[in-house]
Amino acid sequence: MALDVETIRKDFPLLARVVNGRPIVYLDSAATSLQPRPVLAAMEQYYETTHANVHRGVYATAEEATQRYESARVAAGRFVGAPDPAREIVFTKNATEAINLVANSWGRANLRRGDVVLLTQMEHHANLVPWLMLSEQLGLELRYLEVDGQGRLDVSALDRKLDGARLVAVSAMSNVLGTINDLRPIADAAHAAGAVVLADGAQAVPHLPVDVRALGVDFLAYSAHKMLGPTGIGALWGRADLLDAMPPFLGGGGMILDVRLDRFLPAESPQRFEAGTPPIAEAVGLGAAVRYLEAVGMEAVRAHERSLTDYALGAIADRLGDDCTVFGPPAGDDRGGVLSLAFRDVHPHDLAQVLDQYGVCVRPGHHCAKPLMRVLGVSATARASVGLYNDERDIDVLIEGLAEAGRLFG
Amino acid sequence: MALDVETIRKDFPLLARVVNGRPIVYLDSAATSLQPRPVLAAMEQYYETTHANVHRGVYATAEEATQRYESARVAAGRFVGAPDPAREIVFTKNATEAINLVANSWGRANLRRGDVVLLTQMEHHANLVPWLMLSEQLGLELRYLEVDGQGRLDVSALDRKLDGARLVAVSAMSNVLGTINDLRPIADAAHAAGAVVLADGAQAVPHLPVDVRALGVDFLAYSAHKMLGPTGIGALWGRADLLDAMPPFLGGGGMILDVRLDRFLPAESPQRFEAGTPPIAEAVGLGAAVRYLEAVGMEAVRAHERSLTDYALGAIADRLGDDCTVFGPPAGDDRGGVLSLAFRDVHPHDLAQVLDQYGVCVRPGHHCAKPLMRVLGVSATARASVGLYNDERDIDVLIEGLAEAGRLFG
Amino acid sequence: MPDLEDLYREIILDHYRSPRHRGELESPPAHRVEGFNPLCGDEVVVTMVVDGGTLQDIKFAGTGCSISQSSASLMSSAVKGKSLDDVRQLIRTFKSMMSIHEAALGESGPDEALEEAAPVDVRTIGELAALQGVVKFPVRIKCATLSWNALAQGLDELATAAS
Amino acid sequence: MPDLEDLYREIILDHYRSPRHRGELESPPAHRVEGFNPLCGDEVVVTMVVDGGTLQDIKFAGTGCSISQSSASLMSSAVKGKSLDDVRQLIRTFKSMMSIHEAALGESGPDEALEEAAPVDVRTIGELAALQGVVKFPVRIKCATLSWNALAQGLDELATAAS
Ligand SMILES: Cc1ncc(COP(=O)(O)O)c(C=O)c1O
Ligand SMILES: Cc1ncc(COP(=O)(O)O)c(C=O)c1O
Repeated sequence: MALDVETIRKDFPLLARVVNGRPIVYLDSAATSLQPRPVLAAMEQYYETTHANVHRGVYATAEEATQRYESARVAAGRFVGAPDPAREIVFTKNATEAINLVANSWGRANLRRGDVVLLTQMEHHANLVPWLMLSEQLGLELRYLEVDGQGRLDVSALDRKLDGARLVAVSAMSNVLGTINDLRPIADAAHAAGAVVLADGAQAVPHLPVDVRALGVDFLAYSAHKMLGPTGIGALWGRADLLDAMPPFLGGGGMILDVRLDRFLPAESPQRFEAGTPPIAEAVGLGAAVRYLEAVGMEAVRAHERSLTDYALGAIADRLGDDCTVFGPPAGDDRGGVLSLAFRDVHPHDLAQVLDQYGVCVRPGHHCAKPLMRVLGVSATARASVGLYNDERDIDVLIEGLAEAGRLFG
Repeated sequence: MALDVETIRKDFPLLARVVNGRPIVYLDSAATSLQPRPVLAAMEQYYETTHANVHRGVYATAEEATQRYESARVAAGRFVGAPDPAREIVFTKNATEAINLVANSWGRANLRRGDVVLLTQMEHHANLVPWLMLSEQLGLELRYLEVDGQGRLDVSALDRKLDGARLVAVSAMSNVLGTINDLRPIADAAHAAGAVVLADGAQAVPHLPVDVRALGVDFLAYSAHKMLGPTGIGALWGRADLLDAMPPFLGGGGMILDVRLDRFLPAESPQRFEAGTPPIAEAVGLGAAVRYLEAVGMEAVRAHERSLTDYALGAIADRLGDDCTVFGPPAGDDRGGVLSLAFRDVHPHDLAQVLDQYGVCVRPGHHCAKPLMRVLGVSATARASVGLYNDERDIDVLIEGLAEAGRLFG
Repeated sequence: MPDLEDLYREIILDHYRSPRHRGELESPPAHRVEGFNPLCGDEVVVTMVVDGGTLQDIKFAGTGCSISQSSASLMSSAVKGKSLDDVRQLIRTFKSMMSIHEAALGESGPDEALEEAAPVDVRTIGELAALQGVVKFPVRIKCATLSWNALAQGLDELATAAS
Repeated sequence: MPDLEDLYREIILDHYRSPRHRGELESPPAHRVEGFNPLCGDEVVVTMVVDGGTLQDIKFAGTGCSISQSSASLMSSAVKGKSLDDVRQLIRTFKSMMSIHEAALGESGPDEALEEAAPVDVRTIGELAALQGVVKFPVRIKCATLSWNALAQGLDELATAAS
């Protein structure tokens, strides 16, 4: 079931934009995706007909708003194969907050001085800094799986590194290398060693079929804005028994059973972790994004993006030869559509600036993965990343712009 | 400069809604406000033409998105009289997170076992639970200013209670009683006693002219969704020198200068406190809400809501007499448009259910202020609260519905 | 939109105005359970005496709306003196009548949800059938189930203590 | 939309391809400052020797784009051998040229911002004028100011240490 990219492109209003006299070529989906009309329409319709605060009103719109919010929770869980979505999905402001929630709530309750947390060299800062902060407070030992010369995780030392580990936190797909990590064996080994596993799904959930049971992980964090949804909302999926045993994270309205001047009683999960007015319209938008992706089919999304990645890797090698290096694994099953480029010694900032003249949106920088940059021996890359709305013409314009940058800085 | 409520009502699409065969009568603005078309249009236009992740792109839309996000920060600060908005406004997911940020970051860095935090009996759970949680961890002494028989803060014991206080956290306006607290003398006394002052502005900022310099506070928390803006975003204003000295709260992308596998260097404030992809479209919406409110004028908003409150207090007394009690101060300068009602011994849930038949949206419950409910000697109230789009007819329908509830449960 | 009369049936208003089994049994010997509805602040206290496999006595106290109060009153009347097996069966039946909507809060609206529900034989539950209309008002379901959850929790606690 | 030629003037490309004063002075005796551009990962190391109220020597190292590298090179050329007063004056002038846009990031667009700016007399800044075009590319301003901020920080640290 192939995906009809021409039809899909019509759903994304931003693709009609003209930049520097050229139609926009959006190749920055790893940073944030575009939003299709049905997602924008769902939110607008929510604000125009239904908006009310959730969970506490008996009037009609309050009840409808609650229902739409809770049904988005179910959709967000179903999308990642959660066994019991209504209980296991916590809405957060983004994937970053979801990971911080685990670090602060599960981490403080379960980790002690000297405990090992196993991370990897390819993690995004979102899955590094919370553990560095927690370690400062608790005195943990952070260990790292290394990245090999092809941009894959080196799991040869896994068992040794798991010795003493209480938690393994690893990305399901790298936002720099495009590497799709094989989490199942890591999770199985971690569980055998008595560790709990958190997957950073910020890149995987938008681009691959993801099933938490198949991955065998205990927590999964992801963001709506990378999967055709709005900004301002992310989700944490957690195994119900783990969530039920975790202390609250943020305090406030909606997360309590009772409050007195000297103590309080927290509510059940997931309410326990949702303090204050939640991102209601954003949940509605996320629900619509899930429905959009489900209608296209995540298998079809992956197949389309994979063939586009294959095309790009081939065309870059053919047309730019040794001038251009693409970091990460070669085309294949474990290669997602993120292309981190080096072009001769032209700095990524300058590459991106030249590409902007062609309407091409790529991102220069460390991509919130400074430790990985050091492993790759660069300070930054220029990253082009694809979404279901990209096609081969987009790749062609990218290559045209790179060649021009070569001439300018030659 | 009076406010033209007929014209304003046309800007709010949700007011066209019909509920149970009746035009909606929205009296729940203290829970969340409705959104005018210009706010929805600004967000939609952002998604359709400009959406990109902020701060890290050089291409045209990334630059525009960053500019729109940062200009919303300036607008959010200007609206509350921040001396240096670009440095002093931290975007959060809601007012609740803003208060949790102060508790976790400023609190952990500055509070020690036995330190006193002074709160009040009328605080929302958002300004209680974070301090209860922090106290569990640090061993603080929480003290409370009491609420007098008219629903005002009893400040007679202020100086005594300030003895040993390092922080005073107090609501600028009660979400239950409508009391507008006179924060200046409290802040002055707190400063004289060496304490820092946090104002919970969730109710005040949407309904009154608020100026942090005039209030004399050090932190101010508020939410966009109560001031005509979207869900999913709130703001913390903080004195620049305090923010600059505070450690990070959540860890992740965007809040660092450098990350290594064993340490990290946080960025400057406000970036230091904004981990992960921020609520970009929501910031754009908040900026549009500020512009809408500035165009109407907060003096005019307050004048309109005050006259509506006066009308409601008078009409309820006239038409329902002793059957109906309204908690909080009498009509006056320190009375905001929040009417917490008791009607004979009909339970607020039942009142709200009957009112729903009239299309009237009021909220029954403890309004996230359980300690205050105990002070008032009730388990719940039915709360009607006004916004700039309400008029006297709305109040008339409310009273009609209350009378009917009286007949049903008589 | 469902009608108010579906919610406020005469039996309900009657139990609300004249609640049966209101009060607190002395505890101990009675077993005491508190329940909260965090959404609205309602609190219920259920005290119960179990002896020889039978729920000998039960009372409820606390504050709440007409639905939570009448449900507690109807519950107490229905379970007092019954065998624990019968009580548990009644709890299950009642909760399934009430969970119709909760379970289906997923993607479908209330009406769809109602159709899908496993039918509850109302002849087995007597006056409790009056609470059926509550499912059309989803936020009120928590009011109706508050005291039932407290009762179920109490029976669980007693069973654990005995084992 | 401004043109790429505004950004990549010949002087800039020249200083990028053949940077002046690149390297690190031995430290100590030289004073050493690191600067980061957190947004893109660029890092600069500025080493400087101050003696008798004069910036006797300066070198820069690190990685960066054409703008940050050429700005560092242009800066080093412009300040080396100057009195500290002159250096500080130049830093102020350069930063005000660059902050034109940053300051106005508020509600107005870049063009408006340019009009409002206090004019910088480009005759006083020599080759540095080549960097003027950067203000039309707001995200690149941080590239241009990276080494200047490090220099300013270094002078402040030396002043504090001396006092
Ligand atoms: C006085 C007060 N403080 C804090 C809050 C919390 O605001 P939010 O739920 O948007 O975080 C509210 C509103 O619920 C409030 O009324
Ligand atoms: C792998 C990975 N993890 C985490 C994040 C953080 O996501 P967010 O910024 O939405 O919190 C990102 C995206 O920036 C990412 O690519």
